[in-house]
Amino acid sequence: MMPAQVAAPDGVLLILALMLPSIGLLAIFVLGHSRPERIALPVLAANLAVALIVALQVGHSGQAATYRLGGWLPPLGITLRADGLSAALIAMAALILFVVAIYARGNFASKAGGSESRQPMVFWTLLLGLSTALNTVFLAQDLFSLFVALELLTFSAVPLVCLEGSRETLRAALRYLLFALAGSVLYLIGVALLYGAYGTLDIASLHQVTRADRATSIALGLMIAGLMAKAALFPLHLWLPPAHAGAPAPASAVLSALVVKAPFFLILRLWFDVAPQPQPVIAGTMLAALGAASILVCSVLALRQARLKLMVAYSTVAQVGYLFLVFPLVMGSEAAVPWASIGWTGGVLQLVSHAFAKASMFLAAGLIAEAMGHDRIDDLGGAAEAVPISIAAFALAGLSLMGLPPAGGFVAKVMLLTAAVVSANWWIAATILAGGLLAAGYVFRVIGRAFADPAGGAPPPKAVARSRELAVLSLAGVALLLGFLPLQPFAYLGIGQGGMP
Amino acid sequence: MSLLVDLVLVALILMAAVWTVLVRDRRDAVIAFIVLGLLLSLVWMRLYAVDVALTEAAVGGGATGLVLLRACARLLPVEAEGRLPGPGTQIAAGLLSAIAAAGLAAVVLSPPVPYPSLAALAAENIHQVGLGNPVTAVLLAYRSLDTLLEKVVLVLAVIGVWALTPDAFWGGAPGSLKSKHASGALDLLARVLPPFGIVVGIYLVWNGADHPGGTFQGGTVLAAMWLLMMMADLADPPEIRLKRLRRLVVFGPAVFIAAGFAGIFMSGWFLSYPPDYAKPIIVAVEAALALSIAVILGLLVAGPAAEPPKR
Amino acid sequence: MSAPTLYGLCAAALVGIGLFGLILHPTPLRKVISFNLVGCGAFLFFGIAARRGAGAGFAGDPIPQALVITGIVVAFAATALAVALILRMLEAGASTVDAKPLPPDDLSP
Amino acid sequence: MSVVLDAFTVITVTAGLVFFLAGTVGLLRFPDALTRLHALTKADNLGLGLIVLGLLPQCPDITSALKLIAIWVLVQFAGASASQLIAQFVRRNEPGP
Amino acid sequence: MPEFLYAAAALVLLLTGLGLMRMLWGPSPADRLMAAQLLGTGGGAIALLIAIASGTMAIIDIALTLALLAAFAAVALTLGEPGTKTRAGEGEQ
Repeated sequence: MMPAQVAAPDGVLLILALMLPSIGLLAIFVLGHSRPERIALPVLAANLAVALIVALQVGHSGQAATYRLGGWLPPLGITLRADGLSAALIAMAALILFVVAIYARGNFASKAGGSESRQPMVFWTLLLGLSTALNTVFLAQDLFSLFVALELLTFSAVPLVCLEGSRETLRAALRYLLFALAGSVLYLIGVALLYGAYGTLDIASLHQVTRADRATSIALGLMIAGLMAKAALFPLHLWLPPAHAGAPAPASAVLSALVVKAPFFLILRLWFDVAPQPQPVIAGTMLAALGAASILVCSVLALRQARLKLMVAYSTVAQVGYLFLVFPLVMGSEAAVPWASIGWTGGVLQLVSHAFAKASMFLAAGLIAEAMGHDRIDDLGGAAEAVPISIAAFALAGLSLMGLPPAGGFVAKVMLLTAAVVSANWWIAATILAGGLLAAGYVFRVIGRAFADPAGGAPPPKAVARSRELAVLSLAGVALLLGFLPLQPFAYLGIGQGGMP
Repeated sequence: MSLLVDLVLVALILMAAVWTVLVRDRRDAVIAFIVLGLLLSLVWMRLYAVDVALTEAAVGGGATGLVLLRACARLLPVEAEGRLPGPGTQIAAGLLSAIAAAGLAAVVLSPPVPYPSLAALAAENIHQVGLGNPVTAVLLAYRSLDTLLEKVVLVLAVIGVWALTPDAFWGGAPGSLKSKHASGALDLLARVLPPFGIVVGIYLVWNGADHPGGTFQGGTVLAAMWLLMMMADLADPPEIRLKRLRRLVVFGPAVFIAAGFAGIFMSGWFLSYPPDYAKPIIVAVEAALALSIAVILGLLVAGPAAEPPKR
Repeated sequence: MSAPTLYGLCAAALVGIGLFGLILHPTPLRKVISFNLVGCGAFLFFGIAARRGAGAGFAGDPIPQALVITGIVVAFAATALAVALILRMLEAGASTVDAKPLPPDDLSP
Repeated sequence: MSVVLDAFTVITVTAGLVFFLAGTVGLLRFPDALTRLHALTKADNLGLGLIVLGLLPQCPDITSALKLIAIWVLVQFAGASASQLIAQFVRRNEPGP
Repeated sequence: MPEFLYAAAALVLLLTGLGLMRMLWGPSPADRLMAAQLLGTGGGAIALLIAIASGTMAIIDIALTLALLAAFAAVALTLGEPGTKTRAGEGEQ
């Protein structure tokens, strides 16, 4: 099997998306440099450029970009593929990682001339590790490569949680690792069963051949269960709040905004691209019910948190819950293909807008904690004066979580709501509305406290760098801009879906 | 008659597995798990997956066992064994696990006919990479991306383990692996075995191109020899700041990535090899990887730095 | 019964036993060991797929064999990381490592 | 010729099996750890030695035969060292017999 | 001849299994240390018998690896011994 076609330039970019961050992390590791951010920032900038070019090319050509590793055709070889959805998501991930990196210079910039120190070295290498992992998750077309990508994600994310090294963060990291490993191994069993049933792991090939039989259902059931643990879907969410709240702010931002989205993205791929259609209604309803439980339970828990970062972390579980509402909504829609339905589009938009909003929120929470010296919500009085831009960003991002106009979360939630009403899933509609109200409760609680007078005897707030505040605001701004998208399925996200070229 | 071997083997494995989970003492559980690993390598042999059998023997019997035993030695005085949950939870856990096992067993009992396989496709193309061992062809050619990314996983694992170093010790050496009790037998073993082991390790890597064996198997054997020398106090765990050490860790992945990009220029695709030079390139990449794997596995077992760097 | 089927049933049992241990044991080291048991079961499923797919002059389909080798490596790395975390946690002074939920005020900002 | 070699194999391997059996009986019956260790190392190594000896005529090529011998030497050496280590362990951890 | 060798392999496996059971149940930790040792020799013998019986010479390499690492496992096991107290809880130096 000689290479059957000449490598298209856009295809090579997919390789760069995987390899650039890997090379960057190896370089930081081997150079033992005292200033690792000097390698990481340019690499992440290049990664952003690559992702944007891929996204533009996909939009321009109206076709998915593909690359066959080593020229080997599936099912023997592995294919990378950027369809509209993947291209949008790698661009999203690259942008958030880049902005977080700019912000993180304030946390993990090392002094000139010093020797290598632990936290900067670990943070910057693992941030690049996350970049490789996310790009692989979004681009790989092979179920086993996706397993390796999930492991890349786990190995990059877990040490970030306990970067600080306190007992509690170590414990949170360990619990995260155990959940992630259990999830991986369930996924792996599913991969083995699918290979045994079909003799291929290529998603496009599987799409053609999957049957609705016992082996396939058990395989997909195990894989989805494993991914649910990684995506922190209720009741497998226990690991997430302490892990995301214990990590340093830039790490929390990436974990909440991007890392939990990767397993959800894979569930989406399994559900729409691998599983035999149509899916059993009961399975979709069960996922949505767990999503609804996540929204309600964790929103209430978020309301009751005393610490800002824990509140934001619980809000992540709730907001990820929205994503799982998609499955019955798509089944109930009359659109010919899932990606032409507003339920599917609303879910994707929720994924993207939550990513920007939550990244902004965690970074803002980090700045607020730096300025005030603590993150107790009740004692945040005076924060609005001390870090006005961060509070503004927090509020703007909060709009997205609540689903108020003009935020991106508004469009997403309205689309989900409409889909729920159209398909007569009234309980889903009610959950979406209740989740919005609860989110309003926990966001306004913070904003309200921030505008209160400072408590007597509190130490004066410390100043934080304006550039970092602007980075936070820019992410909230993107979340807001997404709100100006029209309320309809986007042709872009449909590019290359469903095994089409 | 050969089925008799299989039946006995399965019975022993199930016994070791139940023992691993149910035995009270932590260290006994680890030992039972090591026994299970060795038995599994016999299973892989019965399944004619010799490459996997070698890997399982090296990792299950060697590396994983050592990591877990070290942990036991350090945990025993500190951590209580922990209390098992109440009977309700136990029954629920048992039921859930039994359902999962029953479902999987049902899948096993109804295999598709004919059984799907990529063996024919792998055989058809193997001449293009000039290798005799189809498993190596999969690892280094057909599915080389997985192998490459797995090496990145290993480097990340090293960083993750090192990340657990207390700040004051950053750059220093991992805690000594040496046995608390000096022993002439251990000393002798650690002097005589490594030369054997290094020969076997290199043989496995070299042999892997055409016969069962390969980078990972060879690398693990090399790592085991290094660890043996560390345990006998013939070698010290290296300081993690050492540039030389880090170059060794990165060497294999770097060569692999470089070969990948070279492929774009030589034959059009990332990680493709020009047919005439495929075998030498692959063997070179394998040798580099084996070296890095040996160092990485040793470092993963040695753990985070436990003393400040020496001046 | 053919050998692959026998080992397939063995794999199913290993997964069940490992899952039971994963849920049953409160201490992380035992959970890690149980995770490895489930992993062994998962690998064996690839193994029977390989053996049943024998053909073209190979005693087994090489693709699943290669996947298992990658899987074993990754599982080892995961075990090493988990063990390092457990030990570090003890050094940091945790008296017990039971996975109890954290009290909300236990986290410093 | 081949019949003679086959007979040699059967006899030697059977003798090896007897030593394995003896070793196992010793393991099951001997009263304390040190004597059990004795049973284990002596019987098993002799058993393996005889099996290797019996298999040598069946090897299709000289490399395999050499490997077989190497394995036996390795097990002899490693087994001796390991049983030393275990014996030291026994002495440290158990009040003397 | 293969039939005989397979039978021999099964017998060695059975004996090794019996020995293993003894080790796992055995009263002292030292018994468990011997388990790995036993599998090194027993496993090696089984691998060799099957290699010749099935004509798969590559299996000899498994025996080689097992033999090499059996000693390694024994060292690791003595390393895993608790340095400060025995299982019975009495002090030990």
